[in-house]
Amino acid sequence: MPEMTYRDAINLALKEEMRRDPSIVVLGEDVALYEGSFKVTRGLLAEFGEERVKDTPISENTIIGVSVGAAMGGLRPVAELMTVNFALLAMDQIVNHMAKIRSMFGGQTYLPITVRAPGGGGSQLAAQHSQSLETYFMHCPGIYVAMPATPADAKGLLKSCIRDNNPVMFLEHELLYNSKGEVPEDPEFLVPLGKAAVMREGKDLTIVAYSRMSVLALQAAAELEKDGISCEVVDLRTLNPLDTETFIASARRTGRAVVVEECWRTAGLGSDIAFRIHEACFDTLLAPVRRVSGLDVPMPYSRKLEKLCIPQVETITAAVKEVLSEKY
Amino acid sequence: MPEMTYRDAINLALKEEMRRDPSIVVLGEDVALYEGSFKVTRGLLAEFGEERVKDTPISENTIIGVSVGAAMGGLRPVAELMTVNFALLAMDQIVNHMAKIRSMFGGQTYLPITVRAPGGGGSQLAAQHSQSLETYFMHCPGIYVAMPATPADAKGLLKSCIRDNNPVMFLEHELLYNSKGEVPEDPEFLVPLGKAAVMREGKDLTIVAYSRMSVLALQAAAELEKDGISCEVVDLRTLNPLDTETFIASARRTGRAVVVEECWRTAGLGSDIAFRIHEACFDTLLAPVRRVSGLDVPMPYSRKLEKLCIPQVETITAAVKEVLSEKY
Amino acid sequence: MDSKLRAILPDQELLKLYQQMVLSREFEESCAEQYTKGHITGFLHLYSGQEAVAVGATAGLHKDDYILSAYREHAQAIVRGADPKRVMAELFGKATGICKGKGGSMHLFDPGLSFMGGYAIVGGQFPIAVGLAFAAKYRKEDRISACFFGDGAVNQGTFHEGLNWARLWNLPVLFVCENNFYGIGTEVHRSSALADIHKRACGYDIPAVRIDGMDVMAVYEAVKWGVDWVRENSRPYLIEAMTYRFRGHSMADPGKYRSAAEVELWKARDPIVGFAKRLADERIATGEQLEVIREKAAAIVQEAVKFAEESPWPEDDEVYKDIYV
Amino acid sequence: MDSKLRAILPDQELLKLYQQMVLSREFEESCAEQYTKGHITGFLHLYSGQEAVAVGATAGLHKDDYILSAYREHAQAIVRGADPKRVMAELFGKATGICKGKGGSMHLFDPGLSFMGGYAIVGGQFPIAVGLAFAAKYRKEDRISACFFGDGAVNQGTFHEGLNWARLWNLPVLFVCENNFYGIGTEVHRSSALADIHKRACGYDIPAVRIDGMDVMAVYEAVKWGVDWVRENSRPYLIEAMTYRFRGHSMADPGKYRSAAEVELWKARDPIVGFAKRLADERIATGEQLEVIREKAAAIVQEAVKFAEESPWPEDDEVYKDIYV
Ligand SMILES: Cc1ncc(C[n+]2csc(CCOP(=O)(O)OP(=O)(O)O)c2C)c(N)n1
Ligand SMILES: Cc1ncc(C[n+]2csc(CCOP(=O)(O)OP(=O)(O)O)c2C)c(N)n1
Ligand SMILES: [Mg+2]
Ligand SMILES: [Mg+2]
Repeated sequence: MPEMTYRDAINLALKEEMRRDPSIVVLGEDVALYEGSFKVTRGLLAEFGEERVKDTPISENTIIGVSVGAAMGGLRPVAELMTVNFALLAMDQIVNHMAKIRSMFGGQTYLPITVRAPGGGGSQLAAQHSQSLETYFMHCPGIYVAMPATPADAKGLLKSCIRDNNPVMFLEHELLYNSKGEVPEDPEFLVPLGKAAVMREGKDLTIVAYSRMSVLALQAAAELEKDGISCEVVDLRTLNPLDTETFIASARRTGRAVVVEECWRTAGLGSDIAFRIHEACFDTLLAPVRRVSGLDVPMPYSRKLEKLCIPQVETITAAVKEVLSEKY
Repeated sequence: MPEMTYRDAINLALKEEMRRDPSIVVLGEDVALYEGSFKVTRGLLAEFGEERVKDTPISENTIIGVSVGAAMGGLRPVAELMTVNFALLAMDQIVNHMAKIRSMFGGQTYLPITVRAPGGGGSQLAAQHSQSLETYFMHCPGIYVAMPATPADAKGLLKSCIRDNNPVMFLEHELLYNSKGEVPEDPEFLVPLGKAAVMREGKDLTIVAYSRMSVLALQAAAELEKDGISCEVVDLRTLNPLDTETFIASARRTGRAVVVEECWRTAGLGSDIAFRIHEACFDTLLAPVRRVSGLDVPMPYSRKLEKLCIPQVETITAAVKEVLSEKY
Repeated sequence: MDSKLRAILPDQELLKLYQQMVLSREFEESCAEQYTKGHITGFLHLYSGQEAVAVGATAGLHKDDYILSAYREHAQAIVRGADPKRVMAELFGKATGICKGKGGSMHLFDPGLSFMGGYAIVGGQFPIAVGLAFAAKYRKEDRISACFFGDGAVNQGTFHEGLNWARLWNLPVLFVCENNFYGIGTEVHRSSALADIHKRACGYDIPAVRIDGMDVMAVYEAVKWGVDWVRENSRPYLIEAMTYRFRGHSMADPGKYRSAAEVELWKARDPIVGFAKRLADERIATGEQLEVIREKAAAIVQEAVKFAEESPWPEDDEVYKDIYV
Repeated sequence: MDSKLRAILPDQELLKLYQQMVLSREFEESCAEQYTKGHITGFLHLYSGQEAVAVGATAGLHKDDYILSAYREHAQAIVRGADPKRVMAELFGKATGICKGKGGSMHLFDPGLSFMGGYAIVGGQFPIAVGLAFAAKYRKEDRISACFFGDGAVNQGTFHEGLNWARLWNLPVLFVCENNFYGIGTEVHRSSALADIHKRACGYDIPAVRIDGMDVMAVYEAVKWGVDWVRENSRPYLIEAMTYRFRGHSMADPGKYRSAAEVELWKARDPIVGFAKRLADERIATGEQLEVIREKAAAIVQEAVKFAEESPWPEDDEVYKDIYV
């Protein structure tokens, strides 16, 4: 299998799907001529032309709304929000429209839309450009949410999202774009929505994470192994549909769990994951589930402060050790 | 103490505060001449004039943005979003601006804004008009969230919100407007932000709820008493600041808890409440915390279906009985 | 405006316009009654008074042209061909409703009729209409997208973004503003800096016109012209139809912000009465013939109510259906 | 434009404008260097080439008039009076920064100077500027609100909503579009149906003018006139200043979407070089005197870098401060 970056894996998925299905169009701010702010859409304009690869005005709500209309009209739009922070300008079309149109119209239409949006913190982009908004999308019924952690999953999941007939928020992590991994060449390689991945098996404790946090969790697990601690790492891959079964089974086996989320802690999605473990493993848990989360603060610019706000490998290892030290 | 409706209690709070402080202005769609879509701002235009009570265009994002600017410029805006569903058009100004401006500018300004918004389901208003979006606001650091359940709290909390120097989302429940209760006349009667209310004491189980769900929880507790079940009902009153102490103390005492939320279940704020109980009462809980939540569906119009989507008194009593029946 | 009706359309077509306006009115007035009885719940926004716009415009559009509207859209749907029975059943929340009872009054939808929905978020339909036009153009279909909206809706960002986008991409969108002078209780000059809505199109290089929205023939002719122009040029066009709602904003609104004199003035311009007079004056139909049309319309509406009453409620398990594919 | 400089402003004021443009340029070019060294991180958007706008406009505004801008706002802040040392420290993320290192390059703010912020959400500043103008009017303060934005920002809904609102409430807002022809890599005619931004004001009954944004005196005079007009009439006004950024959109952008010829053409119109020539031609300053000004500016910037380098990082507990009052 060839190695490629997360960025290139997404790029390849886009190209493969566009080659396969002429009803796919890509639209967004600077996605065509400029080839994307993070260069994810490189080569698309050249290969598919301006009919199918379309620069848009800076009008996020309308980017989503046009995608909704285009989907109802028979296309498969893949919209890029330059970053997920700008999804806040489009919440009306995402939550009030994209997520509801199918059901409020009695199932008479469907919206095969993929909305790609990079996000996450760690690049000193300050409060308005460093958000992790996945809880907002996971909380909203009617849209799926995918958050790949590896290049292979990025490719396989994006292809599944594009082929799926439901609207999906496909959330990429800005700090993963340059990460590398093996990616299957088969153009029919797909990663199904709703299936978590056990990235690493272990017996002492289960770490549940997603996106970049899964990468950190793996690193933490490797660190912990040196201390003789064996962690299982479950990467959720999609937040909706959520593969509850896999992480519950794991937590049942290990008896202890740490949930890692990059988003704000209060009412963050990690509390739902933790709650499900509590609910399903009440009789077998050896210690309370612990959450490692982003701090409840607007992200400060200064790199010194920013680092404190985002879970780090050391935050995870410390949490794991604490959970393991608890005796009830 | 005089009895009055939740609507009138809010109206009175607005009038008392406006009389007290000339820097308070009220703005929103149809709040002046029409006296509010739910008639909450009745009499304001007549008493305070069009300088202070202002109808706006249907431009929700700008309603919040203008409030942000006005607050920076020395006013105390009280903005009404006609319903909380329209907050989705204003998420950019709420989350990217109102919540972040103070911290991203290093504390050099503050935003004494109160955003009033009615919400909740139960009136057959269908998918786009029946949402309970409190999780979105609770999840966002930098804004407070108040959700009163009773007329007295509605008055006392709103006055505290208006006097507070932080931006607050004050979320009213449409089905509570006509509910009645005793309300202190004292114009200095304030309910502090961040203090939950034990609405009813009990020893078998703790129900944690907010807004209309607290009212249902009280009714459920009364029903359950007939079966000899003694429930403590904790009304959160504000979701941020969150009075974790009160409900934890209660759950520690009773050993069992049910959390009731009207919002969607997946990644709903109730999971955070439940998680906090799990975390703090791991050694004393007799059964897993149970959540009673809105269904994970866009609200259907038909009253027959709608009823299934919103927690009812019977859903709560059933959940309580189930938790009490569990043996570990 | 002054040309003879027969010079514009054959008798049968003219009578069809009349029939559609009357049916719309009968339907809406019956809804009011059913709401009072508690059979229809939620928000109910009636179209009485504005019939000339939906009827004239639908006649001017091609059958496959997309139509999108807001929450005051019963007439739009019925005139397009939706079965009044299934529309009424929808308003009752019954399983036989046009959206299985899931949408209600504000969310009618019938893709078979290219009726692409009623939307309850003011301004929500703008980008969706633009997207449908884009899809049509991309797929080289001979259809345009007609987007109806109110005078209050033009101050939403989506109006601006949608107009700019439609012109930038040169998409076939016909924007139709139903200016009834009020957004709930706020008069148009109290919400718009420039109350002449059609003039707002200037900022996007989109041609626009203001027309009499109480005259079904004026609407028909303007829309027909607009539809041809949009088709030929594959570019957006905007029509502002001046009209009036005879009732409050919704059933909950007593409408006190309008003077009785103002309402009377407009009621004197009732589009149905005016058109009936012209039809009689130009001897296209006698008063009796028109009354027969009205009676038949009333019967259709009665039948619709009966159908809705007798229809079953949705099954409980519908709650989880139709969300994901 | 052709009138003699001295007829417009006294020598000292003219030289101050020159000094401010040069200081801005020196500051920005130094930022580029510090970014390359890794001292400045995150997004860095430089203003080189556009100096005439900030400098001319600030000179035309009254001292207490509010200024709001986007993320390309270093020069706006410094010209308004912000200490270059504290601005540079902010960019370094140091505790001595103008926002304690919490805002960074895109979020400078100094209420003491009525500099009400750099905003990183395109279009985010429109409603805030309107709200500040409302507060000023409500409190009967003699100040207006000046809102700077780019050509790309005009397609956000907030532009439309803000203009409508400002005119509807008759608020003293001066909208200043810095049209540098590009929003990142997208040329203005590829994002705007009507690329003449000032013409978009027609839809709101707001007067507007297009000016040469490479000529500091043209900007000064137009803004001064606009400020007077806005004050007198308590109504919004819009100025479109045609300008150009000499660098890429941000430090991450090599700017390949612009031809070398195009960039050269604009560099030949460098606002600093042009103004220097006029100052010399009209014998307001000699070349040597101007060079002294440049050297002093460079020294100020060097000092700022030194200050930033030597400043302490914020304490860890700052993370939880300044969120709530
Ligand atoms: C985004 C949003 N804001 C506010 C409302 C509440 N609302 C419903 S209808 C309406 C007035 C709309 O007026 P107009 O566009 O003129 O349409 P009309 O009712 O006159 O047909 C308002 C403010 C809404 N439904 N959606
Ligand atoms: C809401 C939002 N969408 C997209 C972006 C990404 N973005 C940053 S700057 C920019 C271009 C803005 O262009 P313009 O307004 O012309 O300003 P300029 O950079 O030319 O000064 C874009 C799209 C953003 N910051 N905010
Ligand atoms: Mg109207
Ligand atoms: Mg620009």
